[in-house]
Amino acid sequence: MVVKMVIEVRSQPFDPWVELARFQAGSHLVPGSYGACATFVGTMRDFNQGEQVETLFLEHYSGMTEKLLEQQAEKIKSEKKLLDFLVIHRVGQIHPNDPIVLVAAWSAHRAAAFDGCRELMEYLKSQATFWKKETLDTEHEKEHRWVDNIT
Amino acid sequence: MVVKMVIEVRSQPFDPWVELARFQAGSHLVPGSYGACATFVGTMRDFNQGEQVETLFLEHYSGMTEKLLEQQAEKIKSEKKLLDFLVIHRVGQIHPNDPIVLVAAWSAHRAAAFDGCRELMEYLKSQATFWKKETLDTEHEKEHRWVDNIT
Amino acid sequence: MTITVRFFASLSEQLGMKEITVETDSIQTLSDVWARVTDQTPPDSLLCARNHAYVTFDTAVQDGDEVAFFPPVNGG
Amino acid sequence: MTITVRFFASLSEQLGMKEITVETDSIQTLSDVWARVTDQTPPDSLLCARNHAYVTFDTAVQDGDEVAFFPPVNGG
Repeated sequence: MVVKMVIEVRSQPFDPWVELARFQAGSHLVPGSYGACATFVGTMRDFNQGEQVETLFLEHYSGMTEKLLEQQAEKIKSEKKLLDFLVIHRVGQIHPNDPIVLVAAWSAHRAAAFDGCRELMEYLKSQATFWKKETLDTEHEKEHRWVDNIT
Repeated sequence: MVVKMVIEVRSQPFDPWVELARFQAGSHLVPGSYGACATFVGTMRDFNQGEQVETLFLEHYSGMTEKLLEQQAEKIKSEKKLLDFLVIHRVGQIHPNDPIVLVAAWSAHRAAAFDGCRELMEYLKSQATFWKKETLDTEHEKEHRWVDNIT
Repeated sequence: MTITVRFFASLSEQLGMKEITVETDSIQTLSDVWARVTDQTPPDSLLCARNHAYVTFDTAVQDGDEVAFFPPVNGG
Repeated sequence: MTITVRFFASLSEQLGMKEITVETDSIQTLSDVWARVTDQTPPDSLLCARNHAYVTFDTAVQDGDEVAFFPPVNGG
């Protein structure tokens, strides 16, 4: 059986806890084999850089984004002897409190799971080809701005 | 409104993803306030130190365990400006693939969530008053052993 | 004074005791409590607590205290 | 040769282009591609890719390549 990590860019809302339950119940992970799962969920806040944010538009470079994340996940998985990775990232129009990203790493032991999850998340933030445009909730009219820093 | 972290020792099986969904849907976290949630789930493996493990008995010092975890969670929460913590730990008879521990930390930003979750988990492993006794699946008879190292 | 003494995990099995109440005025520290309840030399790795907080063996005890002795922990 | 050139996010808005196809034999590197499609000086923070992999501006292009220019990323 060839087990493949799941790296997915999705334009519809998702519930990270439902996705994790579904993934663990699937054929990916052998019951009893993993002792550790570290996850990170990034959620849209309604404030950024001191301003009230109404919506967020997330653009990505389809094809390149997935390829980069798959390559990096494979690299980290082999370096740290991880058992599996699940990555889901939203694109398109996003509202406050929507989950934006889920990264989960499974391993026999906890250090590898913690390290693997965080490393992939830092890579995603700094390298994966996503861009954010915020619509601000100003008094008079809608203001749009591309986010120009890594938060 | 006084928001209180949840630190719980439980003798019945739990599903970490269901607990996380329930906690987030409750009154603890203000929607839009948190950008980051880092979690760790420790699950019972069916092997340890080279041996097949059939069941695990988890003993704890009721009262002291909860007090230590609450104090440490409060300390980390205030140091790292976390928004909330959820900790659930199983005790009693445990079977392979059962979740043993869930630690989740919410924050506005990801570094605090990652650091807070890991720090509390390391404290739990090294200081919280839990002890594990394994029943090994040997050929002839059941063998019992207290685990004498931190895995 | 009255001290409640508790033992956990492998230590509890080795000593054959889970909980014992000591009534005496001749003890001052947790070391005295240990010596009062067992003849055994304390294991090198022994840990102890007073009223649900980690303490050292030379910590003083008071009437009504709950004292505990246990091996290194390993939850999670 | 034929090169597909793509632009993303704020850069795409500034240049008013999302995708453009360049047909010429007079270009060798990604810098040449940039100069061919716009008069603007490349922003200091400009990033580029060739066939879905990050590359430097002096990387050579070949017939059929997909080349992309974009600002710093910030997903998650």
